Amino acid sequence: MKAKIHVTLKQGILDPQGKAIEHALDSLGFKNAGNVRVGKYMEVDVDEKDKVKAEAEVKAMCEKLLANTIVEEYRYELQ
Amino acid sequence: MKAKIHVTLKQGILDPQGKAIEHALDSLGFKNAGNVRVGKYMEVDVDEKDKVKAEAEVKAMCEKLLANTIVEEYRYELQ
Amino acid sequence: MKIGVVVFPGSNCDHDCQHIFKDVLGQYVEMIWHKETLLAGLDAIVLPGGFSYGDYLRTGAIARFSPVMGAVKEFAKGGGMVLGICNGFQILLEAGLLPGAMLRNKSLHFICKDVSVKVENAATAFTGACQSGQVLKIPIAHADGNYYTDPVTLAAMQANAQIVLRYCTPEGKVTPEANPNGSLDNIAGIINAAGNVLGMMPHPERCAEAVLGNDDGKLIFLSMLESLKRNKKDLKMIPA
Amino acid sequence: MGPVIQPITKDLIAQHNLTDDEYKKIVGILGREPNITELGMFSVMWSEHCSYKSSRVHLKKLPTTGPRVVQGPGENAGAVDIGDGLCAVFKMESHNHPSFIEPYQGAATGVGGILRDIFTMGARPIALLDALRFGGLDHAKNRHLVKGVVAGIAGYGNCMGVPTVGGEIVFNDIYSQNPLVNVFCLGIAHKDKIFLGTAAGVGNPVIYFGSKTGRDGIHGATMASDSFDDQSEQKRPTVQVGDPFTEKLLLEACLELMAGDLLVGIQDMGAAGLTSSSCEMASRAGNGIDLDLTDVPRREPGMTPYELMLSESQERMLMVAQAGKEDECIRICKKWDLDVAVVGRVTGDGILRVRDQGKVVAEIPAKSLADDGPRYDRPYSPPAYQDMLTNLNYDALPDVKDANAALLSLLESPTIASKRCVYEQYDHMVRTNTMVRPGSDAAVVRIKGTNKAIAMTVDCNSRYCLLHPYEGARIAVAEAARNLVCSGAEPIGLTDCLNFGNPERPDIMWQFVLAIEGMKDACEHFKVPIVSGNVSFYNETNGLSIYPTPMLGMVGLIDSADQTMTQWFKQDGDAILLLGKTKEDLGGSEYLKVLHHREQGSPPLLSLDAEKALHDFILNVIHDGVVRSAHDCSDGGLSVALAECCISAPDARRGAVVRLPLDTLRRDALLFGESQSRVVLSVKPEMVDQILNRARDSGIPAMKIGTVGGDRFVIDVEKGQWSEGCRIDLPVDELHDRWAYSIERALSRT
Ligand SMILES: Nc1ncnc2c1ncn2[C@@H]1O[C@H](COP(=O)(O)OP(=O)(O)O)[C@@H](O)[C@H]1O
Ligand SMILES: [Mg+2]
Repeated sequence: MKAKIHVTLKQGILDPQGKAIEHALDSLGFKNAGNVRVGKYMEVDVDEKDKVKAEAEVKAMCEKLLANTIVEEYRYELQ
Repeated sequence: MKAKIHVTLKQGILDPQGKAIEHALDSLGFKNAGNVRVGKYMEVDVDEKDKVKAEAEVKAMCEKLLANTIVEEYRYELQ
Repeated sequence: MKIGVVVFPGSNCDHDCQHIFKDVLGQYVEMIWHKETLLAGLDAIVLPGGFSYGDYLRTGAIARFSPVMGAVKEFAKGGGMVLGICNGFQILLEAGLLPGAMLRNKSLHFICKDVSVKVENAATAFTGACQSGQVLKIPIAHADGNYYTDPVTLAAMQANAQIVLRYCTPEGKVTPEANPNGSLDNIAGIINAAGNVLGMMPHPERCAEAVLGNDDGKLIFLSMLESLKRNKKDLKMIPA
Repeated sequence: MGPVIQPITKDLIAQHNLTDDEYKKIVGILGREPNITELGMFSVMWSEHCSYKSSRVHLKKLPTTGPRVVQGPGENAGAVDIGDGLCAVFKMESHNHPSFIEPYQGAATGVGGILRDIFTMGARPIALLDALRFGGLDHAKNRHLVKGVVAGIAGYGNCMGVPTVGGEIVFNDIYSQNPLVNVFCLGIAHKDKIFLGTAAGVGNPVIYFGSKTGRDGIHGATMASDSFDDQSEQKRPTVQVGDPFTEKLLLEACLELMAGDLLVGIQDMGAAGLTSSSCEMASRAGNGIDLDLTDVPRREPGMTPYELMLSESQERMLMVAQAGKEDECIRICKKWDLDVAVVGRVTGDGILRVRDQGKVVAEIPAKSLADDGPRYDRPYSPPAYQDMLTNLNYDALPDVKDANAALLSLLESPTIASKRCVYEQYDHMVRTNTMVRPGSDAAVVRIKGTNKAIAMTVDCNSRYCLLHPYEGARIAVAEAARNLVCSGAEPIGLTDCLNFGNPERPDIMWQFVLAIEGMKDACEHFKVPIVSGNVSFYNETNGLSIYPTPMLGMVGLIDSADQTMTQWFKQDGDAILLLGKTKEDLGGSEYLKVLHHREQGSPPLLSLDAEKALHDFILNVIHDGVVRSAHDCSDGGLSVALAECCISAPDARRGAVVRLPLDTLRRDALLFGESQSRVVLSVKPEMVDQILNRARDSGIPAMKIGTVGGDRFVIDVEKGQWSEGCRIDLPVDELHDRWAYSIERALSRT
């Protein structure tokens, strides 16, 4: 199975990257663009047929390594 | 509208971050995990009701700024 | 000579480049704010190192849209000499003035240390004062210096002798162990086909004074000045 | 008064870490009950972190004056005169608690904070040093902390373009739950263009600039004044994220603002944000400030006055401009893409008055907030366990048999091993001033436009401080000075960062009081004033305190940059000299810890007179140009110092052949004991007699102990009165490999 994982900053946490990109888009003339948030996207192959088990594994990976749960939150899909 | 944009390294381009995470997952005991790819995930609010126009704008943002198409590819959804 | 040093928001080697040209080499230096769009009377332009716009999206990605970059492109198109160091190199890549792209260092870490680089082409305007094959000790300081380009472009650059500097051992051997960041073909510096735009990851301005224990980098700047002088002479010889 | 009338309950008072007496004092000052905003403001300003309530009575004892002192403690940073119309502005800060919660951002924002302290004074920062303490690398959590902290320091400092030129890292399990992240910064300013945090001139505008205000770090200051327990997790959402790019813009904007004749005073918003910057500036000038929150730039809608006043969002500043110069100030801030707004005026009534949407939401005498916080002379007494720590029966410890193995273990011990894999992640060369990079006794940067150079070091042996806080603190001062002297620099000023446990415990307070006494005596003896500093208490988790760690950052001046010295051997055939006397000093040594697993005994006895004489002598011979290398003996003693002389050069390694008389010493005391006031020199062979004679004339024990050269490291210990001799004989490459890659190897475990 393939896990698609999104890790984003929690609400309220400063996102300097997003701010810089927003600024750049604006000065490039994309006046309609706003509220940019930047996060990470990861794909991981999980060699596990059982969806429930695979899900538990992915969740553990996120908690332990892939996301810094102090400032980030994560979500994932399994396919 | 909200654009959800994924920027990932092109196939065939070495992804040292992905490799490092793969290695870390392995030594944390996630033996089922493999083939990790890391990319960027961005959310941008686009103040444009017309879906076609919005799409053209997002595509232009990606081409011009958000992705470096020499090494990266992008995809986006509009909601 | 009159050298322009561009200041992007987040540039942090701008003063260092100014210092070398002005205080060490006695040239006239103009600091160019990134919002300027007219560049007049300059003999060469330097894009210095640093973290333009924090390098928050990709290195150099936002800086290349700074207003000044249009003028820099014009300047380069007209044959003007442009040197990009570290972040300056990254900006040149993003701006398309040089081919290829930068990826994260293989180690994923920022690396600051002396490396050896081999002068593969000593016939450029930036390396004329070096011997062909000469090994220079120059520090690097970057997190994204892992150069990449497609095989076709690489072959063309090789055929054109556009690969000017390559990471090597102190003895001059170009080996994988001597490659600090995973750069393709050990590339440390490349020049455009016309020969007037050079990008390099190592910082020659950090080793151009004996008081800092190493002045290998001075050769790059001396080369530039020599070739500028030569060009000026050529210009004068053209009948009015 | 405030928009939401929230009754001030006992619970609320306790949640704000205020005691009943402190609360009564607040009511007394106001002549009424505070509202919630005011309670919050008092709680942060009267926290240990901001008010120094437990330390102030003792800090007063430290020597802070001297002919070079331009600015002593009390401002954002201290400043000492370095001639040529310039002064060095420096300070050290801790960011221990935030770094434990989120190592990357905690360390990064720590760097951001200390940088602001320096550039608010009108100084361009030119060097950073980091002093770190972690638990052992065999625990995954500690490795995670090390990696995160180092990456955070690199991430912020590198982007700012300020080189991190040195530091210190010590590993000890006592720091597992309380790592220390102390960052030192030095900048250069024109002596007559130093800016202070003062709100002088009634009617002058108060201008906010930098980043927007968000809900970050609300109550960071009270968190830094609180011990950790298992509930600390709940404090997590208060983590602040650093934005070094904005700080770089802030730095350039500040220096541009200061170059014009625009400002009256300026202060960064550090701990306690808008509250501390406004009330401290007002109080220093004996004025008040009328602050209107309506125009404060904000990141999120719906922020309350409480949140706005207490937010610790990073990269923000407050300036008081000359009336009429607002527009020029705003123009410069906008040029640098910063948020900026006039948010108030200086008033003559001494009151910090805060308004929001037209309503007054807080009204407090500025001086009461900033300076009239509680002061405690807390009880102190030595802990019951102190004797157990110092009493050590050396007869029960077998002397070293395999000296080769012992040396290799020491070189490999992470506290002694090379920190290269750390400092290679720091840009230590940007600004092109770095003459001596990390890896020698002190870092040296030249001062452009002069002949001068500045040397800097951070030091503290906290095990010594545990075993004997007074001796430990004296040794910390002596060692810092010795490191500077070995680099060719005359010590001229000091900053400190005093990391201790819970001051409400008499044993911790005892450590603190004795450490201050020790620092005082040593500083007075060496005539080095302390011009700035920081106290970090409550470094304690579940009742377990860190070792007392009075970290010192010392600054030295090299009048002529070509007199700069490094620690490594330069030339085969040079003679190796040892200055200073080796005694039976095993107590508290790294050797006892690594080889015998004991952190016990009495630390070495330091004679301040002998130490000072040594400093004067070393400086003399370095300045006369007769020395090729100089290295002080510290952790691991003489053999480690000699080994470092052989293997620490950035390019070439060299061997050495050394012969040592044992006399009445134990072998391990001779090889690995940590007697103070010792330095290893290498000199041209023909200079040996001259130097030994000069040493004799100065009353400094000195002898030739060997010769540089070859590819082996050999120490022959001759038979002594009571013991057999022994021999260290190892390939230099093996020493190097053990030492150079130890930390990298340890960190690469996952
Ligand atoms: N965290 C660090 N960051 C930068 N440099 C460091 C760090 N830790 C140690 N160093 C450098 O490594 C060298 C050795 O450090 P240390 O053993 O503490 O020296 P000393 O005992 O002489 O004070 C010094 O040059 C020091 O600056
Ligand atoms: Mg030392």
